[in-house]
Amino acid sequence: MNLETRLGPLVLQNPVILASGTCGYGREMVPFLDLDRVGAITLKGLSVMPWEGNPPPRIHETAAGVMNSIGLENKGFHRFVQDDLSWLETVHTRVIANVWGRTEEEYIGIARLMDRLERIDAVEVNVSCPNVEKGGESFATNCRVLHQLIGAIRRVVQKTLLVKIGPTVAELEKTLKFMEREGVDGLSVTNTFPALAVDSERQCLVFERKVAGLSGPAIKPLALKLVYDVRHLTHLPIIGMGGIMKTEDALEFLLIGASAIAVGTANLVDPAVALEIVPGIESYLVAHGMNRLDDLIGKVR
Amino acid sequence: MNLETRLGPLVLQNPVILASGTCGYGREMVPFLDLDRVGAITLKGLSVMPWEGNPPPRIHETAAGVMNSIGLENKGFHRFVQDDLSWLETVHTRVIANVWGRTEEEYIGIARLMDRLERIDAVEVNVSCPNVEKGGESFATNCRVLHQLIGAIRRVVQKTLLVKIGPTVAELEKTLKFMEREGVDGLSVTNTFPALAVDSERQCLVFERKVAGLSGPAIKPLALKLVYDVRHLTHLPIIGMGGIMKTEDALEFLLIGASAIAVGTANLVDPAVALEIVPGIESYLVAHGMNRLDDLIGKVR
Amino acid sequence: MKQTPVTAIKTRGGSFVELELAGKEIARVSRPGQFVMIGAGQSYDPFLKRPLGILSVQEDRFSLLFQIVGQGTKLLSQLQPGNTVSVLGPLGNGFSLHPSEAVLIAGGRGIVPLVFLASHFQQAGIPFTFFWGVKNELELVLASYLASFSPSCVLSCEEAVSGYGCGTVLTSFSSWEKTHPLRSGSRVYACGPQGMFRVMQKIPFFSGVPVEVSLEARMGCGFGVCLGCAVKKKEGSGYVHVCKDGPVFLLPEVEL
Amino acid sequence: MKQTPVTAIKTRGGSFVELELAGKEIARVSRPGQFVMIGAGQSYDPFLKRPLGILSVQEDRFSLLFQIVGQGTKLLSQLQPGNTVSVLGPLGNGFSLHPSEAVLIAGGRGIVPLVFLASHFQQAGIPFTFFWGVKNELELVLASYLASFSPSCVLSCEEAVSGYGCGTVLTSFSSWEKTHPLRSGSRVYACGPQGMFRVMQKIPFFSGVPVEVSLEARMGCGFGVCLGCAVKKKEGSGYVHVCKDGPVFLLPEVEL
Ligand SMILES: Cc1cc2nc3c(=O)[nH]c(=O)nc-3n(C[C@H](O)[C@H](O)[C@H](O)COP(=O)(O)OP(=O)(O)OC[C@H]3O[C@@H](n4cnc5c(N)ncnc54)[C@H](O)[C@@H]3O)c2cc1C
Ligand SMILES: Cc1cc2nc3c(=O)[nH]c(=O)nc-3n(C[C@H](O)[C@H](O)[C@H](O)COP(=O)(O)OP(=O)(O)OC[C@H]3O[C@@H](n4cnc5c(N)ncnc54)[C@H](O)[C@@H]3O)c2cc1C
Ligand SMILES: Cc1cc2nc3c(=O)[nH]c(=O)nc-3n(C[C@H](O)[C@H](O)[C@H](O)COP(=O)(O)O)c2cc1C
Ligand SMILES: Cc1cc2nc3c(=O)[nH]c(=O)nc-3n(C[C@H](O)[C@H](O)[C@H](O)COP(=O)(O)O)c2cc1C
Ligand code: FES
Ligand code: FES
Repeated sequence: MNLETRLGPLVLQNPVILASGTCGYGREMVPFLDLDRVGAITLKGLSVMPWEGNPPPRIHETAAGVMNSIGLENKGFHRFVQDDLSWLETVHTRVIANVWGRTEEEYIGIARLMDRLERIDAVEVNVSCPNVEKGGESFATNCRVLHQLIGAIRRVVQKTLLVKIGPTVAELEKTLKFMEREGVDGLSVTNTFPALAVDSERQCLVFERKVAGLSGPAIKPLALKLVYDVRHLTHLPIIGMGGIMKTEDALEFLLIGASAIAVGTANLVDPAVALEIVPGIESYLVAHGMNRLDDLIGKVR
Repeated sequence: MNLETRLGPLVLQNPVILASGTCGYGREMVPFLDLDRVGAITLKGLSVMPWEGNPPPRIHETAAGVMNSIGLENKGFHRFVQDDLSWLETVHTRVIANVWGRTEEEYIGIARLMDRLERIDAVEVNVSCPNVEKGGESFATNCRVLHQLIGAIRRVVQKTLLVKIGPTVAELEKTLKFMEREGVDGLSVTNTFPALAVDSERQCLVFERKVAGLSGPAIKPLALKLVYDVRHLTHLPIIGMGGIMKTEDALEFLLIGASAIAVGTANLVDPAVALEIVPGIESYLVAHGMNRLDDLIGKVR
Repeated sequence: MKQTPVTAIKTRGGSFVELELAGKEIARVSRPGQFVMIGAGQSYDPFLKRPLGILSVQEDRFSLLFQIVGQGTKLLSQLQPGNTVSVLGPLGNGFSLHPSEAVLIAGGRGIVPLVFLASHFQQAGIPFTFFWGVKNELELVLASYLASFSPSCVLSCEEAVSGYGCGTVLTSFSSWEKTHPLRSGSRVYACGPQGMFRVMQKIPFFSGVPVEVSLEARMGCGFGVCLGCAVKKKEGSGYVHVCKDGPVFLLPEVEL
Repeated sequence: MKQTPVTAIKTRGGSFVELELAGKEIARVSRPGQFVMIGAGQSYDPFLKRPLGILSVQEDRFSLLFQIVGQGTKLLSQLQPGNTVSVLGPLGNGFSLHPSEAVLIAGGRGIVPLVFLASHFQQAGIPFTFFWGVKNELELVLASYLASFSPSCVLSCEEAVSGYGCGTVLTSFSSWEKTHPLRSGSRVYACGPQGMFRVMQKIPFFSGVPVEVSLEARMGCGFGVCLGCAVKKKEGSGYVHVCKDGPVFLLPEVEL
């Protein structure tokens, strides 16, 4: 059975990826699953400098969902290289570096640094962070700023370049066309959904930053809609994600045209679940008389 | 204890409303709850002419949510008057008529008809329907069309006028300011979220119309965010809704500034739940030493 | 919402479960063909209640019989006496109860409302013949529900099983019908999979006699507010609603 | 994911439950101060697993002791022997195990990891004194867990209860400490509510001796990937993570 899939130049042995922020820098997952058997892992979002993230509480449960306000805490590029890189060289899975910055310059800086690391197979740009230079509004919500950012990053990244979008991307259609022209290799769809929670006992918002990102099964129907819309607006390959907990969920994304899928919040609850989904997809293909993953991808229009 | 609340000129004895499409024309609820004890009921969306709605399946369950593609099926104004009006005259609760049309003219037509019925206390305009004259795009997503529609309806409605918006309203801030100027009395926030489901066994989309509306607990964190955003953009009173299942959920919406709340999908599962929420809010006020609902509304900024 | 205690639960074969619930009111007013909406847990998974036909009523209890097919019925199958569930009902219309003679045609789990109906006919002294067909031997465990009607029953199994007619319930009905002319005022009552109803719509015999069918549909509420349970009307345009206008319809009314 | 069978479950008073689970591996490698993440059901409500400290280990089983405070612990309390749960662990670091002498200070359910630690000290022949304080009489049901250490235990209750020191665990410790100078190489181990730790940070005695505290925090994963369990560092900026860097920290390390 051929489970291989492609994201532009990047070939994955199977379409199951671990999503950024839910599998650390890979090593934390070792007690639970064999990293070499997933299609790829996506590292926790990294910036050039370490970033301490948001004050607690950072996690809040909702009905079939999780809200997080981690605030992109990370150890910074240099400590990542020190602590994790040589360990990552001992595994054979594909590694996608998720990167972000508070300014365009920071974005370009981290993208360039990652591009130079041999062990990194692709760079995934998280465009949903607040732009500190332009008043804190997210890069994703201002079309002009976003396009300039993506163009600039493409110029410094030789490796596979993925852009991770969410539900708040400005002028989706225009932005997708722009990314095609600039030579972006693929899209990760979707990041978390902006959401709010109120603590009625203490009469305050649950999160200090007010808004936090909703993920998990609650958002799956919304994520599927976004992937479906994006699929019909561009031919760029898509990593579909949002609430995938089991094989059937993954199949839904693949059927509507995602070339790969990522498991996020599900890893928190069951860090081995990706390794149930890989054979799950395989069994489905067998049961439906298909002999390659490509027969499945995009079968539902 | 004073649970009274106001939506512009409309005074409700308590803030718990039954949402449109989840309590029929009122009568269907009688076996389960005493309508006179809720703040108001909102009738299933009505148009001038009967409308047959979408082919089955019309309902699909998701994690902590329900997707529906009823397609606004309704018996039309005249059969409503024949079948239900005289019965509605026997109850004392406030009655909100939810209305829609496929053209601006149809909207104005139904709004005017409802405005003339003594038993109707307020008209709620559902602006999320496809505009058949303008290529089927939803009225809500085109700013100019939406503004013209609302202005025209305001001119024919003497009663309390509520506009029901959802997550896809075009240029939210501008539209809210426009509604203030036009003299809209209040907002219902939110309608369902556009979503997609795939049947992986049968390899097709679950719904013939592809996209369906997601409601229920899954959307509560997103609905709270929308209500919070709207609250900070306008002083118009808000009926908050989206995933309210129990008292604590209702309190979250009231705390961030909704003047009333509506129970929707929860009615399908437990049609008496509104009558648990009314005393639930009352107990909360007592426990927190408040003696009117107004002390609670908007306490969390 | 109000909770209803489970008074007994019995597994029937691998995939069927009979669930008995306390409920004086439901036991008192339910009529054959009606159903209840039942919730398996307090959690949101599954979110909606499930429609299940009423199998029988006792003094202050009533029974359901269901097949485990998904998450909802699985959770229901794990209930224990003493647990409680939330129930709405009885809902929907029922079968008409005063034919001069009746033919009952059930496929698989469609046996449920017809067992209730047959008990009524038995008590009321209305003559009836009960045809029941199953796909395979496994479903035959349900034959015990027909024991008390036994001389009036014709059982068939699509898989060859000794002692049972081989073929579908409709083939065994058709051969019976050739030698048993129905008297005037007779009615046919049917419950089973959609495929069975579709075949019935094509068999001329069923155009000549009133046929009441009990339909299934995905339901949101079960009591007429959500309009989720639409089934296309045969004549004209528009839909009927299984929970409110049904679940019992006349066979020619609905597009299947 | 792999399921772990429940081997025993006992209610302690109204709101505490001891849960024993099969698990050779966890029993073999767990150290006092470590915890497990445990999921109550296969459904999404609640969605996340819950962190619970390890109370004790036997040959091929281990025990947890928890207080019912919300939906997750409520569902756990309803488990029956034969049911299964999903468990990750043992997780986190543990207490240091080789002091010359130890003082254990537990508030309420903070007793859990310290009972495991005290058994270790008892076996290893390390002298210790176990201070345990509760808010009210109800929590005193847990006193049975201290029975085997009894001569070394000092119990107190904030509500007046005959036979118990009255006041907080810290008042009873403070009066004891005046007459019991600790030898060098001694360590203090504490687990309890945040308020208890905050008071300890202000009591000068605890600056003169190494104090290991076991913290609680809302957790997403429990194994270091989500960064949800952040607690502010005392010195400098940034956060430590309770699941990975803890749950055991030195008292001066963390901002409480
Ligand atoms: C009026 C009425 C009476 C019924 N009476 C009985 C009964 O007495 N005994 C019995 O075993 N079943 C009965 N059913 C069917 C029963 O409601 C479904 O089997 C049940 O809802 C499935 O729930 P689930 O969560 O286990 O399965 P799901 O996971 O929801 O679905 C599993 C499979 O069952 C199908 N299904 C789900 N819901 C329905 C439905 N409402 N109608 C038809 N197919 C459905 C799905 O398409 C899917 O293929 C009745 C249905 C109706 C509408
Ligand atoms: C390392 C660690 C070890 C623990 N060991 C034990 C133990 O041995 N015995 C025990 O009874 N409890 C222990 N706890 C606390 C336990 O995890 C929580 O009580 C539990 O998660 C509550 O879940 P719930 O669904 O019942 O309550 P929820 O509905 O989630 O919450 C109910 C209340 O508990 C608070 N709460 C929830 N989760 C936590 C948490 N992780 N930490 C602190 N407060 C929380 C909430 O703020 C809320 O006020 C431990 C926590 C940690 C982090
Ligand atoms: C705790 C947590 C941390 C996350 N951190 C990142 C991150 O650093 N960068 C990023 O692009 N996405 C991050 N995400 C988003 C996920 O990668 C994923 O896009 C999203 O959660 C939706 O998928 P899911 O529902 O399967 O989790 C994070 C999500 C969670 C829950
Ligand atoms: C079955 C169903 C039918 C609905 N019909 C209407 C309608 O006719 N008009 C309308 O404005 N909203 C309609 N809604 C939306 C609800 O009134 C409500 O805005 C939405 O479901 C969010 O609230 P909830 O999560 O509490 O259900 C419908 C919702 C459902 C589930
Ligand atoms: S199921 Fe809601 S109207 Fe029939
Ligand atoms: S709980 Fe996820 S990192 Fe600690």
